[in-house]
Amino acid sequence: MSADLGPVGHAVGGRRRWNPSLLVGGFIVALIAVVALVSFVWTPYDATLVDPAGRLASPSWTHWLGTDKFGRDILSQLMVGSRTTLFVGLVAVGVAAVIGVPLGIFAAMTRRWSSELVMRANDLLLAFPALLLAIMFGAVFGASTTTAMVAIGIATIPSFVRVIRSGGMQVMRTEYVLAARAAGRRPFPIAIRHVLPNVVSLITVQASVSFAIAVLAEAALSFLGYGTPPPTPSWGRMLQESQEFLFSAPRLAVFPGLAIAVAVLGFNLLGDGLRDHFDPKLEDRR
Amino acid sequence: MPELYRLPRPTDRPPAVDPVIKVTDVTRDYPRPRTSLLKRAEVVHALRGVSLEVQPGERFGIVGESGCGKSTLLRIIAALDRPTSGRVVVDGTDITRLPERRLRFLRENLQLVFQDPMSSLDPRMRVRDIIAEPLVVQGHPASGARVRELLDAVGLSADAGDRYPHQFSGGQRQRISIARALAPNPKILVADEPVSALDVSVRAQVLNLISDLVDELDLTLVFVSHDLSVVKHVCDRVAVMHAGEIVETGTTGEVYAAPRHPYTRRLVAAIPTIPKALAGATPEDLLTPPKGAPR
Amino acid sequence: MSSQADRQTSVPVDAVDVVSPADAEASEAAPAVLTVRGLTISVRDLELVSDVDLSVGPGERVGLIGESGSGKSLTALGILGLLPEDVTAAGSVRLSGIDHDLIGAGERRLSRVRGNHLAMVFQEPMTALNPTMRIADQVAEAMLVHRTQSNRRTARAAAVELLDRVQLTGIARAYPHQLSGGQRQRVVLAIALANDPALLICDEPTTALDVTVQAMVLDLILRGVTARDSALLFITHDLAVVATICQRVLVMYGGRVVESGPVREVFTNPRHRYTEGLLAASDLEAADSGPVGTSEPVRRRLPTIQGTVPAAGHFPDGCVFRTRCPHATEVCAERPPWTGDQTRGFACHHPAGADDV
Amino acid sequence: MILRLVERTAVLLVSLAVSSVLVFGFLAVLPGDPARVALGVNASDEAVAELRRQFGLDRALTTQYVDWLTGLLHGDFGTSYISKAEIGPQITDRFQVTLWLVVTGMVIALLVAAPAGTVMAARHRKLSGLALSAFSQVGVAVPAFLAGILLIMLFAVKLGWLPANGWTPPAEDPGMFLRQLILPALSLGLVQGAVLTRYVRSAVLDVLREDYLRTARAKGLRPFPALWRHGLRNAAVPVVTVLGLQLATLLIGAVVVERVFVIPGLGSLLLDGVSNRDLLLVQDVVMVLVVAVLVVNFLVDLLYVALDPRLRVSR
Repeated sequence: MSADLGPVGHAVGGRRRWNPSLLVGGFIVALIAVVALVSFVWTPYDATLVDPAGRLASPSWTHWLGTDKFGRDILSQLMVGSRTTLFVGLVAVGVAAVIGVPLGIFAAMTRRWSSELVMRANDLLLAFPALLLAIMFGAVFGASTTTAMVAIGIATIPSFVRVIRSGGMQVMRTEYVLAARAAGRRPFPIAIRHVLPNVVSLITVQASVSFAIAVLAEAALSFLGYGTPPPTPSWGRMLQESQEFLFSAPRLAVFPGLAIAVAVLGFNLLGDGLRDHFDPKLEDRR
Repeated sequence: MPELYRLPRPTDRPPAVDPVIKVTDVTRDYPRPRTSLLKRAEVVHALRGVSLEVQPGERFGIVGESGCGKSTLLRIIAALDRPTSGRVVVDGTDITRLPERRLRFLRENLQLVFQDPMSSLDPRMRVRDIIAEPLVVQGHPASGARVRELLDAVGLSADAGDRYPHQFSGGQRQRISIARALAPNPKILVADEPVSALDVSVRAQVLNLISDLVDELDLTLVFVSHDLSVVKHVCDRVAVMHAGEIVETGTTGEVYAAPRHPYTRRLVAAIPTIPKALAGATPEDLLTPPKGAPR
Repeated sequence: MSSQADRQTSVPVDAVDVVSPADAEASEAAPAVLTVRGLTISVRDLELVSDVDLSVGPGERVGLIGESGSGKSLTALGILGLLPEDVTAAGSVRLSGIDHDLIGAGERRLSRVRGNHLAMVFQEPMTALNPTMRIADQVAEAMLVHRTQSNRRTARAAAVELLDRVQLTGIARAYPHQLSGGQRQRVVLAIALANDPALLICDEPTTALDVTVQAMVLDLILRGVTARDSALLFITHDLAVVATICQRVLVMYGGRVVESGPVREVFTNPRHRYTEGLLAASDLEAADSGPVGTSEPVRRRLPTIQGTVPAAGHFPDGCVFRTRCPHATEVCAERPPWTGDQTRGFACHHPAGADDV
Repeated sequence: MILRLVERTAVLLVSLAVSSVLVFGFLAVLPGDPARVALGVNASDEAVAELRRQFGLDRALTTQYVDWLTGLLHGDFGTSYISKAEIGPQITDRFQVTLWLVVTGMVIALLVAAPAGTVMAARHRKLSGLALSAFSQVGVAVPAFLAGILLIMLFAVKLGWLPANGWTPPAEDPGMFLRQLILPALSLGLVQGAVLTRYVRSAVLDVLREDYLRTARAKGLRPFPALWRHGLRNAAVPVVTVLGLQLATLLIGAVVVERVFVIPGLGSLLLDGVSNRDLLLVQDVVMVLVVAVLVVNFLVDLLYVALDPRLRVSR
């Protein structure tokens, strides 16, 4: 009992502290989402429209961010590219959460060998990073947005399992779970009614952080040519295409690079902010 | 077998009624993780042949220090853990080998109150859902009226049901715990250190509440604590546990005033009290059990 | 949990006669070892400890009693200058032999005082020791930091000696996780006593321990301070422990000292209504005075203090206890003045036992 | 202690066995016949059959697997179906290149992260800590290949101090080797350093909240000495875990940087193998990478024991 400080935390917990990470992160993520949505109905130009006359144009009033080597409008490509980024992230994190959360809860609630087996398999999966899996998938099925998403998703599972398992184990040690058992609750309802609601905050934080990692992985894959195939715009591939113009038109690299960095920063900040907001230590929650 | 200094004598009371809880020679071993390739995994003997009987309507205390096995015993009585050997009979039914689906009578008749008011209530549930949980699980109608009745019984206002646990103080949370335990109208209330985490000024309120409810509802109380003076206040009879064994049982007054087993003597001597202190007791005196007690 | 060593009964370690604390009189003539004046501790705009005055004479043993939220632990950390971040202290804390105020002193000066003139034992023994360092090294470090031992070898020998004094023999090379809670608390005590501090502060040192282990640790604390002529400030919520080990006591509630005086007087003739209520609520003995040996003791209800301890910042103005006090009247909205002097006094508009006086 | 070693070794061996089955099984479903791919679309069926026989592709999968594995255990990686060249020497060559990159990158990362993370944690309420923290957040958000491109733009294009790409083995021309190593190693190291900094920061923050640090302060140690003597070893435990995982991602993650700087590393070899449909080569490279990761994790596990006496079972 840190009895003397306890009630302080209690009282202060009432008025939420100013949380800049949450605010800035949330703003960036919302901005990207809005841009992606707007791109469905409006972009300055058709993002795939090739204009041989206007190749490698510098930023101007007609093309705010200039054009690439095929004369395509960079701003339009960035806008449409945000769809790819968000879509890949959503599916990858979704796959990881849908598989990882139940596995994590299962591993937290069962004892000995079944839990041990899950964790060992999980450790083994860690030996296959997203990039390696995506390249392997690409080799077998041909590189596409789908292989990239699935590969990133599978590679993200272990982090979910680990986080949810350790959170779930803390919940399983609480006396309210014991009380529920004493009232006759069976394991499955306990998982649904007690464990899951109490690890939701961990899931949100992990999802946000994983999203950032997925955006990075997608960009890297597109850069290598193992992600979204042309002509669909993608930030990673825009960077890759910019490489031959590093001397003559460095902005071709700067804009998509900035987009990637800002997106990753946004999701990371959101994750940090959420962590502070929820206070990750379950036992500290009052 | 431990040498019992005060055996539970069957002649102590008229054997007209069967005990509501009868624990016979229960042991519980936990394997330790292996620490060496050559040696076998060590086994921790949490309970080594514990026997006790609790009569209907009795207030029975179990006293012991950390690691003595009292929590393990309690979980076994509540069928939240299984003994390695021995039998536990609750209300005439041997629960030792029953599968969970046939324990319904136990889940309705025996309820628990825990030590830690922080961890005993699910922070994500409203108080009314917490209190109603045993009812819902057991398929009773969980009416708002019943929840209000229970809140009232433990001295909380009806609007407490809409709030979350973190909005309550430790003592109030312990009241909520008690309301939850009373929800299915149990016959037996098992309290595991229910006041150990509470402030002194609040402890008295909760002890009074438990005492009143046990009287009003005609409950059998099993009260586990490390604090013999609290047990003495609440209970009629007490079993003293040490290292997985019951070393002494008897009425609380007797055990407190004239402990027989050396461990109980040490335990009683070590309890600091204001009267003792004002009479000049030093910490050294707390370490020295009185001499001349019967062997 | 408790190990072999914990269970041994006490062997006299420091051959001194322990004076029964309740009988001993506070020595008032000598200048106080510790003088705290107007100590106020706050987090942002919230006052957690208000205007605390206290002094501890040489070799005197003073208890600080309070429930959760009373500010007793913060007071200790404030004296030591180890408050958590965000938490600030104002007022004055003077230690005899130190030429500056501890409040407002820089880390450099404070660290020369801490562990040397002023030492502390904390509540939670399980986490108070560095898990990756051997026991003897942790004890020896206390002496090396203040150069009371010139080199590692002599410091380690002295550490082994200190550990012997708290009845820990042959565990110098052990790591903390190999010890029980009681043993770890004795190591912490050995560290605190290493430089013969003028004042030892103990913050709930036995709350996490079993009763039989508590008795042993209390005994060792008492022997330790008596042998060194150190003063003791003992913080706890347990009235009986204070009565056993201390000569004088201060009762805190809501961040204020509400009553102080010699143990015997405060405990037999409490004046503040909070002290009175607390004593009544904790006296399990008086409540069941059924004749010994009968199987059905006369069970009396315990007297209680109504309501609960408010959260920090929610204590009332005026008398901090008035929302729970059965004797409170309108006048209690005014802050009650201190009645009495430094050694014996209280802050209550309607003191108990006023009629007798 | 010995028990733990035996246990860990057993886990490692089982993991290696399972992953070899996974890698082999996964790539065995590769559509398209490697032999036909090697000979081209116009090759006669007889020629293809001959080649299949020559490489043993006509045998049962289990036999192929056992052969492959026994080969690996003897250090024989087989012969490429496409180039007909021995795979073993190629992998050794390329692995060295990647190892140079990864190890240098990791050293840079540690040199950045350990002090930066500690300062950030110790001053997390002060402006300097917050500024460093914000800076590291930005660093985390920059992918390594972008860092590479930016570094090229600055040091090669603008300033012309260092070559923009290429690779020279150290034995051939140490000076050139170093000049060409700096930029790719920096782009790996700075980004990983930023990530690692976050972990160091949170590990040190956790330690700062520990009771034993308060005990150390109560002894009279000043804040930084207390952290140095009592905090860092305890903070190292979680950081070492991350270090292991990072090495794993870095081994394969280096491929992007290799692409940017046109460096013939293991990743490029893998990509070439995939685009040439050189099944055996891909299989071998993937296996080497997985083995490397598993071995690193095994070593990390043993390192814990050295750091944390609680894991050493004594008595």
